[in-house]
Amino acid sequence: MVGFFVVAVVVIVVLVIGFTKQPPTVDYSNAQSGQPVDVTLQTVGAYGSAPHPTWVSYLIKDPSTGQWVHTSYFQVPAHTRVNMTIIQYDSGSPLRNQQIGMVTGTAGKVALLNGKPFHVYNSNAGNGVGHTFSIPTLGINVPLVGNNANANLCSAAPCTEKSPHNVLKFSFTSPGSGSYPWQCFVPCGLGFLYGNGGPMQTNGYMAGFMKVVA
Amino acid sequence: MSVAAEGGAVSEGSGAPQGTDEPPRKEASHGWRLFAIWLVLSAIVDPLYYIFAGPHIPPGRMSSTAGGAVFDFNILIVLAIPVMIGVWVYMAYAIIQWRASKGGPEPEGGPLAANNFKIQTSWITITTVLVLFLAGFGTYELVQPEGAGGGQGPNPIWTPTSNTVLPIQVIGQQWKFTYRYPTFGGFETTQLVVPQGVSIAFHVTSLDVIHDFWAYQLGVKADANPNQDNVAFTTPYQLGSFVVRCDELCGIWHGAMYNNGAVVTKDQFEVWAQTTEKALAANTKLLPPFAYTYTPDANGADGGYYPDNVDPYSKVETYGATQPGSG
Amino acid sequence: MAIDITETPGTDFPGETPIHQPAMRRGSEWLRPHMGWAVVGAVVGYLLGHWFGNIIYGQNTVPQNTGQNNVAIVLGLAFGVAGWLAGIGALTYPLAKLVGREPPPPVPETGWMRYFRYTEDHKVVGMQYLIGVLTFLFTGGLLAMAIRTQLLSPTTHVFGPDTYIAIVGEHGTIMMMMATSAVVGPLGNWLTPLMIGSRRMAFPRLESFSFWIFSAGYLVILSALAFGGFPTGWTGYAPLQTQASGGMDSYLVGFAVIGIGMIAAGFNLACTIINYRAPGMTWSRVPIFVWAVLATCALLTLATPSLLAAGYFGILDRTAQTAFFVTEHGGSSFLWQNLFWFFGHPEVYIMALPGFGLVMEMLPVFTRKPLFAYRVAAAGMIGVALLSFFVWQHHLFQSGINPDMRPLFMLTTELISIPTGFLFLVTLGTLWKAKIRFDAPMLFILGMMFNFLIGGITGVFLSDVPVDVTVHGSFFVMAHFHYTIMGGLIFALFGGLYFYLPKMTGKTMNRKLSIWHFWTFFIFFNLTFFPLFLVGLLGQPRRVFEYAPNLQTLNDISSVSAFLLGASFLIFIVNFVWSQWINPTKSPDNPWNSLGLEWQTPTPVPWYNFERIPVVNSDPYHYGEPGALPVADLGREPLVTAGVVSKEEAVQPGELESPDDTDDFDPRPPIL
Amino acid sequence: MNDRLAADESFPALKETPEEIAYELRAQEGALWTGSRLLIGIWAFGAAGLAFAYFYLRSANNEQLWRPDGITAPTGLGAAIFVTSVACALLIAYGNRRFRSGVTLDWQVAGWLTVFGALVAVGLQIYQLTDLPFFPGSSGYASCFIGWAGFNIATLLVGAYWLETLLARELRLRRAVAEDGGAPRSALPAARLFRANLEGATYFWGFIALLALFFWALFYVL
Repeated sequence: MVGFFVVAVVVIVVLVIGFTKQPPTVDYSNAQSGQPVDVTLQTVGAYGSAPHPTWVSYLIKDPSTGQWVHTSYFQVPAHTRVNMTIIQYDSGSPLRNQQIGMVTGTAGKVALLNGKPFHVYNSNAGNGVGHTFSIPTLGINVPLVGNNANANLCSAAPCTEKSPHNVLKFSFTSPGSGSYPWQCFVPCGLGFLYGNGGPMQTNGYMAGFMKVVA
Repeated sequence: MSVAAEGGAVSEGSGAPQGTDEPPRKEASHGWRLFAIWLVLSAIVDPLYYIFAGPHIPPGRMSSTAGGAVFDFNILIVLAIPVMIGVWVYMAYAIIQWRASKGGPEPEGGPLAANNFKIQTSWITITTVLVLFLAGFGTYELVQPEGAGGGQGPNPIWTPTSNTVLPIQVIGQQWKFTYRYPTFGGFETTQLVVPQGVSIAFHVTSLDVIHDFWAYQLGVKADANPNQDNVAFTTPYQLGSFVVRCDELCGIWHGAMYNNGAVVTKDQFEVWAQTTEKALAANTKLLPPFAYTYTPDANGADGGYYPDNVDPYSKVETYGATQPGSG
Repeated sequence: MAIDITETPGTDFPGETPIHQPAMRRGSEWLRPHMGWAVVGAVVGYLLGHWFGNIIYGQNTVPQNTGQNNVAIVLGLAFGVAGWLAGIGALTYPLAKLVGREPPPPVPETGWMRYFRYTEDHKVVGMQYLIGVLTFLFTGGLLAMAIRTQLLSPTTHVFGPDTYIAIVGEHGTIMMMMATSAVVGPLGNWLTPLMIGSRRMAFPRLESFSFWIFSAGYLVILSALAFGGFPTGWTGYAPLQTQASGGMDSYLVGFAVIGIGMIAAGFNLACTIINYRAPGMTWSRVPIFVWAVLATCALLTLATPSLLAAGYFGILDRTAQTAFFVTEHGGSSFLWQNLFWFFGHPEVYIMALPGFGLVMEMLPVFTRKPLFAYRVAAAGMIGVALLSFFVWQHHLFQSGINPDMRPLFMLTTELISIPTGFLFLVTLGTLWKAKIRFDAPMLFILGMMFNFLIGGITGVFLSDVPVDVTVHGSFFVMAHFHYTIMGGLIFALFGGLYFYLPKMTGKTMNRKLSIWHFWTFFIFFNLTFFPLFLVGLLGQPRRVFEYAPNLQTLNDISSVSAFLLGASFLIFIVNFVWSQWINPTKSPDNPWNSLGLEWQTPTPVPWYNFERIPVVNSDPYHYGEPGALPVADLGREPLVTAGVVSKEEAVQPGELESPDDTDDFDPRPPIL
Repeated sequence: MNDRLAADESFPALKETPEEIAYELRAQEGALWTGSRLLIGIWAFGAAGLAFAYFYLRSANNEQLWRPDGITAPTGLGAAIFVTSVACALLIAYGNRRFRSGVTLDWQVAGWLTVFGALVAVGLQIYQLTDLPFFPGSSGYASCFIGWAGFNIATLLVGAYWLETLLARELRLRRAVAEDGGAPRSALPAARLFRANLEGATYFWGFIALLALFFWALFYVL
């Protein structure tokens, strides 16, 4: 009897710990107030190691150590200009819905692709779009233009700038404090129906939160 | 369960003649007392509800269909209140009056206590009448305001009487809604703006799994199915903003799949639509031509749920361009 | 009756025949099949299936790309279930049958180990089901509290959104699986033979099978968490289902496994009720609970195949890459919805009807009055069972199919409230001028009536298409079905447990704790779920991890009450453990002074239930009738004298001699 | 759990009267009758799910992908499976007639042939699955066909298993009932239940034949 209860309690505790486990948060909110915050992300076509080596993933650069962290949670201060840099190491394809080929919600409604501003990207031309960085509640959407699929692409995170990549830069002003879901809208879950399973539906890969703190 | 009260009341009302071989005096009193309590309470609570709570029932009266739903809801509540009062009053009465600790006579068994034909038939009759009335009333309310705002599939049978219907396409996708305005060049946007006083046909469809377009204050709800045009009608009456939510579980971001829409005057709408059409022109020409359904691509951006050498795709255009992985 | 007492040969009761029996080859207690071996079998089976799945499918592109092999998971789970059944010994006889063996003569199991075995005693199976159902219930309850924890705040996330929908799906599925067996499993199996005056079930092995596959279903559905959960909720809508990760396989296999168990349980109970009624137990004397079980069995056996078909298609879509539910490959996303709800709506009544039956069964005992309108009640439950096959599309009012059918389905849905309303005709009629004793079961009955009224009436709102446009898929629906299932079925279950546990275990439950349990349960149940009607009406969809900030107060009331509701369950557990094990009080044979046949047995009930097969005189509701006959002649009178069995038909003692002593053939009727 | 829950097991042994044995025997026969019909009902509802999928997808014909180019599964194999199933059902029906007239040997031969035939049909069905001209996910027809193949295999295996257990049991019963007129005639309980069981199995085989006919028409003819 007692043993049964002990086992039950242990199982429940383990489950609760397992359930409440979320990806780590990379903290950008320690910057001096009023100063813009520089956030750096990268995308990789295949994370390369367990538990899901074949899944695409975002990684976030820890500002204090300069290390790439496998997570999709980052924290920025409220009402501050956020300068995003996303290094795209993945290939691209035509979009299912070209509507997300448009840059919205960023400063000037543009993003810089390797330094060149653009507003609408034709995903049917060139290398297509690999992912998007989107915060739907803030109306932010930036297509991450893909690399040539035939190039020698990076296949294990974290990627270094030696691999082919595109750099996208854009800025927006962070809203009031809260927790804002951000995600990729390109169905990049390889092998899942509609491409929206797996990494697209798992925190820490292609979905996460931008936490804004006052 | 619907008509417990009426039936309950009748069972009390006609409870009097049940024990004809007994002195009927005391028999009758329970029934009539219950009936009186029920009548008085219902007569008080029903009008109170209708006058004070009725006008404030969500989702309000922003559109024809929302108004219809609220009216229907109120009628149902007005019918439900006496039923519930009836059952609860009866139960409370039984608990107080017929509890064992109060002593009292032993209950009577026998066929009369087990089977009172009159009460049974009146119960069945009353519930049946009420249910048939509700079904008839519900049908009328469904047919009357253009299908009550529910999704009616590709060939709607209850359509608005007005000649000018503004079509707006709602495209559900994991995990957001986008809207196309076919009468304005088919631009696609994440903003939903609708004009006041114009009948609107929402053509709801999906690019992947099932979603559900729920324009809450407009009283519109229609599933977004892949490859299916699901039409729902409404006519907005009041200006203001409304909430759009996804109402069918569609994966991780189901709870975050919402945005706000706005009802504006007709003139404002024209201005908004034409400006947006211009602003989005560059992107609009990259979109596939407007159609009521688009064939989603079962494969993702980089191919594969179904193997590439299977080729059912070639017969139809998928939304966007042909995916490289899908042959 | 093939059960023979090998231990007591040669008793010289007239007519009792000592027969030759092959010596029982009983090994050590621990080597015979029991739950431990089942666990071993399940693990071995899972590993074997997984390995096999990887061999045959591992090189396919889908597992290569996703890193996840659905075939291996499905085969692993299927083999695991088979291993579980083999370990418990469920497959021994079906295999022995292949060489024509008669079943081994069962020896009544004794001792606590029998609760971990594959037994043929319906009372043991009933107790197993009770523990099983409570395990499901408490697991689902903990998950429910996890959900309410997340919804304490509109924007702060205790769980990530992916974990949250996994929890939601797990809670829904576990609870739905539990609820299909909540009353029929423990009480239906335990009581039915006693109520109809039978010594046994028609197919006792099938009955035991239904429990052990039910328990395997628990492990399968829990395994979903190990594979990352499933994102579809308990309805499993495709094509989201086809897209989902490995947890979805657990859902599909789990529902299939539970479905097989449901069919087996319903099949056995239906055959038992139809054929094993004691002499004199005519259809108009059958206890109302048995009618409820019979109506439920019709649904269990005939609606569940539709679920199995749907699940089978789902598994094929996920493993063989067929396209039943994928529109652009010639399938249809509506197909799952239709098949699932064709099962799903009768399933709602699989849950509701036994609750009705139980309430109506217990009520006369506490009112000391005959059951009012017995025939209407029985006809009503059959009517509900029939009509429930014709209402499924009311779940699809906004889905965009068959708009022209909507008035029809609105009508059938509202029509079903007529027979459902008979519950109130019966209960209110029975309360009329009664002498009500407020013991714990009676409190639960009244609580059930209170809750089910709200649940039922809101059901009418949902059936009305214009109102449904607003409330469909919102928390309003959620509150509605919690009022009917939890407020109805679970209240009836606890009432039934307080009522029948003294008979089932021979120990009375503590009265004070029972009444505390009722009041906390009733109050916090209503405080938890009533606000959710408003939350739904104010526009909160189901299964969301975020909601509008203005709904926080209502959600918080609900959440806090939910935790207290959880605490109320703890009172039950404390009461159960205290009254059954720590400080047991022996119960008299008939503590409630009931007329029911099941109460006329000694406590604890002998494994053969009745010393003589009873001859039934009347229905068990003749309260308040001083001169009424006892419900049954508990049978000193031989059946021949009662005119039930002709002399010619009765097997003569001589016939039972085995013609050949060397054969291990038992000439008596075998247990099927 | 501890022992107190199950403490009292000191009941008098069960002493059945012959009348009670007879009464329960009748109940058992009845349960077999009810059960075999109910099983057919259960199986029919499962098949109805498949038929519903067939007609639903056929009438929806999404993307004109119900059955592109009128392609079917290999018809020769399909016909062979269908003919084998129906022949088995006819054979066992004939065997059962012979059994009722007291000729157990004919029934045994017909029965074992039926079991063999069912296994052959299962084998053919599996072979056909490896030899399909379409990918499972390529059309509605393809999906339904895969579904039917699996369902058919399950049905045939259940029918074969049921019949096999009866055949084996009859062999084992044979000595015991020999003096009493053999399995077809004996009044012994085991023989009576055996006959009730056999009657159910025969009905089930008739049902298998109907299913085979119905789905053969759906998948190869229509």
